[in-house]
This record gives sequence, C-alpha cells and structure tokens, in this order.
Amino acid sequence: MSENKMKDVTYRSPDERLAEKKSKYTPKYIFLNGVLFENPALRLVLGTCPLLAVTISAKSSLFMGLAVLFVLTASEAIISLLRNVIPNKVRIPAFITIIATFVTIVQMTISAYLPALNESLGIYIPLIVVNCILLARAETFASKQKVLPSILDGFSMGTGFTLALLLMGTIREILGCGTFFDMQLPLFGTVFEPMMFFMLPPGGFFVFGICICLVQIIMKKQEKHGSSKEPSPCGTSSSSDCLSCAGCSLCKGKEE
Amino acid sequence: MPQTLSNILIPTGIMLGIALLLGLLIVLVSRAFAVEKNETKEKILEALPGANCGGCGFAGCEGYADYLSKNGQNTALCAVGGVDCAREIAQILGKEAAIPEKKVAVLRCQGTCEQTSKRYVYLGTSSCHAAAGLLGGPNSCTFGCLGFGDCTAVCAFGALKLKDGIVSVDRALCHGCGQCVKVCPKKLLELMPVTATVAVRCQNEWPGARTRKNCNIGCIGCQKCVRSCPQGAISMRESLAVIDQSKCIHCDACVNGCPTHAIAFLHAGAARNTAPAATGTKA
Amino acid sequence: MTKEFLIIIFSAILVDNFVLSKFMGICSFLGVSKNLKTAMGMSGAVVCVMLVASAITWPIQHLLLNPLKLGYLQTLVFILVIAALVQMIEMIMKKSMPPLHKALGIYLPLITTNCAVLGVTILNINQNYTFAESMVNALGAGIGFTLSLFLFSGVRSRIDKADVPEALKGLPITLISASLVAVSFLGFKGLVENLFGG
Amino acid sequence: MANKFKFRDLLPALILALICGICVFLLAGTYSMTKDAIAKQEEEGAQERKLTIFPEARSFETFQYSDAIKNELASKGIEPDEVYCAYSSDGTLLGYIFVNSGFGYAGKIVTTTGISSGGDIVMVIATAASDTPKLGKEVEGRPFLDGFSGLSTDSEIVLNKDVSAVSGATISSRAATGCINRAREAYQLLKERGLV
Repeated sequence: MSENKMKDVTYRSPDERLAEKKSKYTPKYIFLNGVLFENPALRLVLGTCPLLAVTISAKSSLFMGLAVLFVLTASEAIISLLRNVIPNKVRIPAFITIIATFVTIVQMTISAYLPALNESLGIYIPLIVVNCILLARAETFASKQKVLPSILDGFSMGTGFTLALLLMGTIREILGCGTFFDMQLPLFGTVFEPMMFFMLPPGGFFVFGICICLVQIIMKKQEKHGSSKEPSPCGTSSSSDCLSCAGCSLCKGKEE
Repeated sequence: MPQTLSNILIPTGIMLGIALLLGLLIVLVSRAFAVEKNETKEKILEALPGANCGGCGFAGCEGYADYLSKNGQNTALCAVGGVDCAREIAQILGKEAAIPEKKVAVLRCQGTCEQTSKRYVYLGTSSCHAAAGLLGGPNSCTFGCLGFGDCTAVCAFGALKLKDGIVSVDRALCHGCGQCVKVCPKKLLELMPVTATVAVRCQNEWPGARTRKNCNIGCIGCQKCVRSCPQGAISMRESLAVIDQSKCIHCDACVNGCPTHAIAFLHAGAARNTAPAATGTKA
Repeated sequence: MTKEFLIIIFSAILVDNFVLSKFMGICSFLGVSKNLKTAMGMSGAVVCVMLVASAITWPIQHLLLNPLKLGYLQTLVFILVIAALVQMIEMIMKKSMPPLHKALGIYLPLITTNCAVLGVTILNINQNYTFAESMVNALGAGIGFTLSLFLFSGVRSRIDKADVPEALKGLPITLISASLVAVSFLGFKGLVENLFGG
Repeated sequence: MANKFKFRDLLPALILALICGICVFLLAGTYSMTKDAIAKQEEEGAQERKLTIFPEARSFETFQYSDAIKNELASKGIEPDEVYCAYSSDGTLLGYIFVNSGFGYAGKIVTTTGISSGGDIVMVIATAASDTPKLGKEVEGRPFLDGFSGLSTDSEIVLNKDVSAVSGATISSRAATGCINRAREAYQLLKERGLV
C-alpha cells in the first residue's frame, strides 16, 4: 500500500469544509475527472460486466461506448432535473426506473427507425441497463449537483468509458483474432497465430488488469512529478465518505 | 383510438399498481427499521479529521463520536485533530475546551547496522512479526528493532521511514495516533510528550557484559545516570535505565554521563543546557 | 423430478456459474471480495435478493405480462422489483448490522444493477422454467455467486501477503488472478452432460 | 409504529408510483408507435430470409395443420414456431420452411430451415441476435450453415459428424443443430401423416 495514505487528513475548520465541497466541481475538473482521474472503467472499476463481454472487437467496443455515452449523459441530465422531487427513501428504485425506461425507449426507436444502427448497436442497448456506471454516477453525482455539471459529468464519464473500452477492444482484437476493426492485419495471419484465450472472458480479465496497471504507472509517475493536482481518485474530498469502491487500493480511502 | 388508448393505459395502470405496492412496502419497512438520526454525533463526526486511526482508544472516529455524543467527557482524546479540533468538539458539546497533550512516537532503540550484527540470514516474508517469531529475529540483540517495516506500513501519516536497518520517526508528521505502538512485536515504539527532550533509546535488559558484546550503543546498566540525575527520575529495571518523563527537568546530566550514549536527545534542538545543576523547566 | 432439480442446481453452481462462467455481477464481485466478512455479507444479501426477486418476478411475468402481451415491460418491471428489494434490504441491514452496511458502502445499492441478479430472473423466464425450477435456479445461482466470492476472497487475501511488483499492486494483480480462477472454472464445461447424461 | 400513519409518510411511495407511471406512459406510447414499424422490419427480414432459401418462389402461405397434430408435435417437443409452404410463380410447391428457436451460449437462436418437397434440406439460415460477435455469432456464418445444405431429412444430423461445429462456440452450434433437427423431425412426422 502507498505509505503516506492520509497525509492531508488534518483538522479542517467548518468553513474550510464548506468551501471545499462547493468549489470542487469546476467544469475543467469534471471533464478531466471523468476521463483521467476517475475513469469509470479503469479507476473506479465500474461497468465491468458489459466491458468483458463487449471488448472482443474494437468496433463493438466503440459502438457500446457511444451508446453508454449517449444514455449516460441524458439519464444524468434527467435525474439531476428531478433530484429535489425524488425523496431519499425511494431514490434507487426511482433512478433505476428512469434509466431503464430511457434505455428501452432508445432501444425501441433505434430498432424501429434506424435498422442500420440497430444491426451494430442493437444487442448492446439492453446491456446498458445492467451497467453499474449509470446508477453509480446517478447516485454519487447527479443526485447532488445541478443539471449542467451533471450533463458534463455524464459526457466526460461516457468518453472515459469509451476510451477505456476502445483501448481494451483493440488489444483483445489484435491479440485474439489478428484483425483491427475487422481488417486483417498483415503480420498476424501467418507469422503470429491469434490466441483464442483473449477472445474468452478470462482473457478479458487479463487485459483489463494490464490496462489498470498501465494507468497506475502513469498516475504514479505524475504523482512523483507532482504535475497532476490529482485529487483523491474517489472524487470524495475527505476520506470519511469514501465509497470503498474496488479502486480503493488506488485512492486514499480508508483500508480495512 | 380505443385500441391504442387501452394499449397505453393498461400497462401504465399495471405499473402504477406495482410501483405503489413496492413504494408502500418500502415505507413500511423503513418505519419498522427506522434508525434514529443522532444530530450531535453527525456534527462531531464532521469535526473529527476522519483518520480512523484509533489513537483515542475507540474504534475509529465513528466510535469516538458515538462515545462523545453519549457521555460528553474527555473531549480532547483526538491527537490527530489537535487543539482546534478539541476546541470545536467542546463547543459542540457546550463544554469548556481542554487542551490535548500532543504526543509523538519515539523508537527506543539505536541498533543500526553498524552498531549491531546479524546472527543468521533471514529469508522469510519481510515482516517484523514473522521475523520475531524465529528465535527472536536475526539481530544480535533480540530486543532490538528488526527493520522489516510493520510499523511503516501501518502508519497512516508516513511519519516512519526505514533508515540503515531501523525505523526513524519524523516528528513533524507524527500525529501520535499510536497505531505503530500497537503493531511493533518488540514493543520498541512509545508515545512520549512533545516536550520530552531525552529518553533511554534502548530496551535491552541483559546484563551489561552481554549487551556490550551484541550492541555497542546499548544500555549496559552501569547506573551512572541514576546517580547523576538531580531529580532521581531514573530507575533501573533489570539492568536497563528507565526515565520518568514527569520528573525530568531536562538538565541533560544523564546524556552527558552515559558511557555508551544509550540515553540520547530526542530531537536536534534538545541539547540546550549542558550545565548539570541548572533548574527551571524548559518550555 | 429431483433429477431435473439436481441438473439445474449443479449447472447453476458449477457449469454456468454466474460469475466465473457467464461473467455477470463482476462489479460487486471485484469490489467486495477484499475481505471475507464483507464478501459473505454481500453474498448473503445477493442470495436473498435473487430468491425473493425470482419468487416475485415469475408470477408477474406469467400472470400479468404474458397474458396481456406486455413483453417489453419485462426489463423495467424486473429491475424495479429488484431495486425495491435492495432498498428494503439496505434499510434492514442499516438497522440490524450497521458495521456490515458501512463496509459494503456503495456496493449494496449496486446489487440492483448487478447483472447476476437480473440475469437470473430473465433466465428463469427465457428457459421457461416452472416456478419450482426457477426457485431452484435462483438458489443455485446464489450459491454459485457465494462460492466464487468465497474462493476469490481467499485467493485475494493470499495475494496481499505475496510480494507483488510495485506497479501490479492492488487491482491489476487481483484481475490477473481472477482470470486464472475463471480459466479453472472453464474446466467444468462438460460436467453436467456426462455426470447426468443430460 | 410509534407515530400515527400520516399522509406525509406515504409521499415517497406516491412519488415513486407517479414516476413509474409517467415512465411507463412514455414507454407504452413509444411502443405503440414503434410496434408496427418493428413488425414491418421483422416481416421484411423474414421475407428476405425465405426468398434466399427459395429464390424462385413467388408466394408463401402458412402451412395449416390440425390441432391434433399440433399437440402431437408439442408433446414430442418438436413443434416449430412457424411453418410455410413456398409456391413458385406457376403455383407448383417448391418446399417447406420451418422456423424453430432454441438457446445458445448467450441468448436466443432462431433457425429458418428450408426443406425441398423431395425431403432434402435446401438451405438453413440462423440468427443468433444476442450472441457475442466472433464467438456465438459465428453460428450465423455461411461456412457452418452450408454444411447442412443437401443433407437428407431421414437420419438425425450429428454435430462434428455430418456437420463440423464452429470452434469456440460449441454450445451455440449444438443449439442450432438441435433446432434444425427438431425441424427435420417435425417434417418427418408430417410426412408420416401424409400431409406433406
């Protein structure tokens, strides 16, 4: 574990705490947050179920990423619009209903009026309902912030997720079946025998682990140079309300 | 028109029914399992730094906040939060502010690689507990610091660093939370008040001759310091000198008298006063 | 009849284990398997959500949605039922087991979007199991989830002890070991066929 | 309950119900608008599949058979979803089309099996909608399905003997072969009853 875990945890006076909560979410910070610091797939490790299934080919990862980007932005906007209406007791069912309805409407319109898009995207839309990112972002961000930051956050999270998917998709496709966006790569057919392992989900785990390792190295390098003013990756300032998410070992969250 | 109308109204009706039913169920369950909100506890939890280090003796900040909201005494146990955190808690509970006594961890061993030697080459897992289990560890002095860093791993503030075989405490970063004291298998780390200037930096209870053979900076029990201390603050345990910090007037007589330098200054600025008979307390 | 149930249970636990063969519910699987106590707490919650959800969704589908040809409502209604169940379990847990509730953190509400739970309910309908069969399937899936969580938290606590290269510390090494565990589960593929001559 | 059941306590339930109601209202609205569009898409897809099996066919009628036979097929578990007869322009019967569905690795597989009036399989088209591309989806590929063309419907088709399975997608290939075998058995039964 990184040795200085809670270096900055000292006493903060009440008004300091308030200022910190307010000023945190500037637009630039939200975008960088979604793509780099808090990339949903590689840092917060959310949305892994579709991620393993979809990143078999770069094309399908791209389409899945775009679908998630579109649905995530829109549903975060709607949820942050209704955040004061929905009482706290029924927040999860309400959020998930809004998300599920939105996804089903998108699925229907696409399969009815856009057959070309449906051919490539059709299968991934129902998968999005089960994607943890939507509910996680709705719960931690959209239900607390105003509409505009939520839309930006949805957009940045979507792009971050698409980039992560694309990265993994290309690696798995090149290693798994020697093609890139279905174009047969010259070297790969003959000299290098594509490995079926990467097409199977265990391969997905493996490549996912390697990608997170790469991100971890980059983040550590930046931390050493101190160039990135990287907040605690869980996006939560003090460690008390850390989400103890899977990425906990990366961030300054408390450690059981 | 009626066809599409019923096509829309029926599902909407069904959904309304299901959602209402589930909503009612949720409300019922939430009433049956209502958790009373403890306002003061929330406010106190806000005030505490949230390091969950256990320095106050409770299971993390949650436990301490719970205790405070119930009986409201000793508001100054949080070493990490320091003075202003204690003041805010006292203010929340409406008590007068008590000043917490800032404590810092001190390693009571100076057995670096040059001062001591190794009895065997230890290749097990790199943890003090594991090494201590094997004949008391590879060090020639079995009381000494093993240097595998169990304490550095547990220190939440990065105050402990491994330096040429033993642990060195960075007094600025140390918040006195006491986690390292608990985890050290040789019980070498101790929380001492910041105001302390000298300490016996050794825990070796062997008779002097045996200590001398295994460590050239250990306490050999010659009792020179006991005689030289004007306040009689130093007593002997087996053949190991122990200083009672409350009686110490920081006259530094014991440090200058100690032949093996087992008694040492705790921080650079401590050696302010060399004259043995000086009186008056230091800030 | 019991042979039928045995086949379902066996394939749900070993052959088509929801986490390690069908790869559903990985988000909470990775997030919670850090220590055994929270892992068991989580799988307890998942098992009862699966059982109760299957018990509720099966009649809704067969008595309400099918006769009225409202297939498209299926996902929405199922997720709503699961979300309500999770909300109730969260409240019960907050009252009776606060430490476990705090340890699970975000992962309790995330059971709702846990693909395994929704997967079980939809699978029960697609395979058009009878009510008893779908309950058995839910039980099997729950036990399969617990088994894989149990195995994996054991593996994970071993890893924390081993000295792992600096860059691989934490999540990467967990994922690589998860892929190895998943490969081991591939071995069960042909089990049910020759065991029961299915 | 400690305090009396006030209306305020019911508010969360009502709001949840309201939100769900509005959601489903929108959903049902879009469904009814898109229902016929989707049906049209499906119809086109099905029509296109039939035409690829019997290119020279001009018209397709659903094959009528009595309920007794339907129950008999159902009891044997080989009842096809739909059965069509293909007629050429001058009305001669070209063959039959059986549509069966089964479950592959990750979802539903629908097979459209064309059987000539002589009793041999003309061509098979499979759609594995929710299968993962490059794996389950390969079941839709021609290399796998062309293996079935020309096989006679008298004997059972065995995977890896008459037809080689798709590597890496054994479950989906087995499911597809199962559907085609069910179509074949249904054809045999209708033949015994003299209807075909």
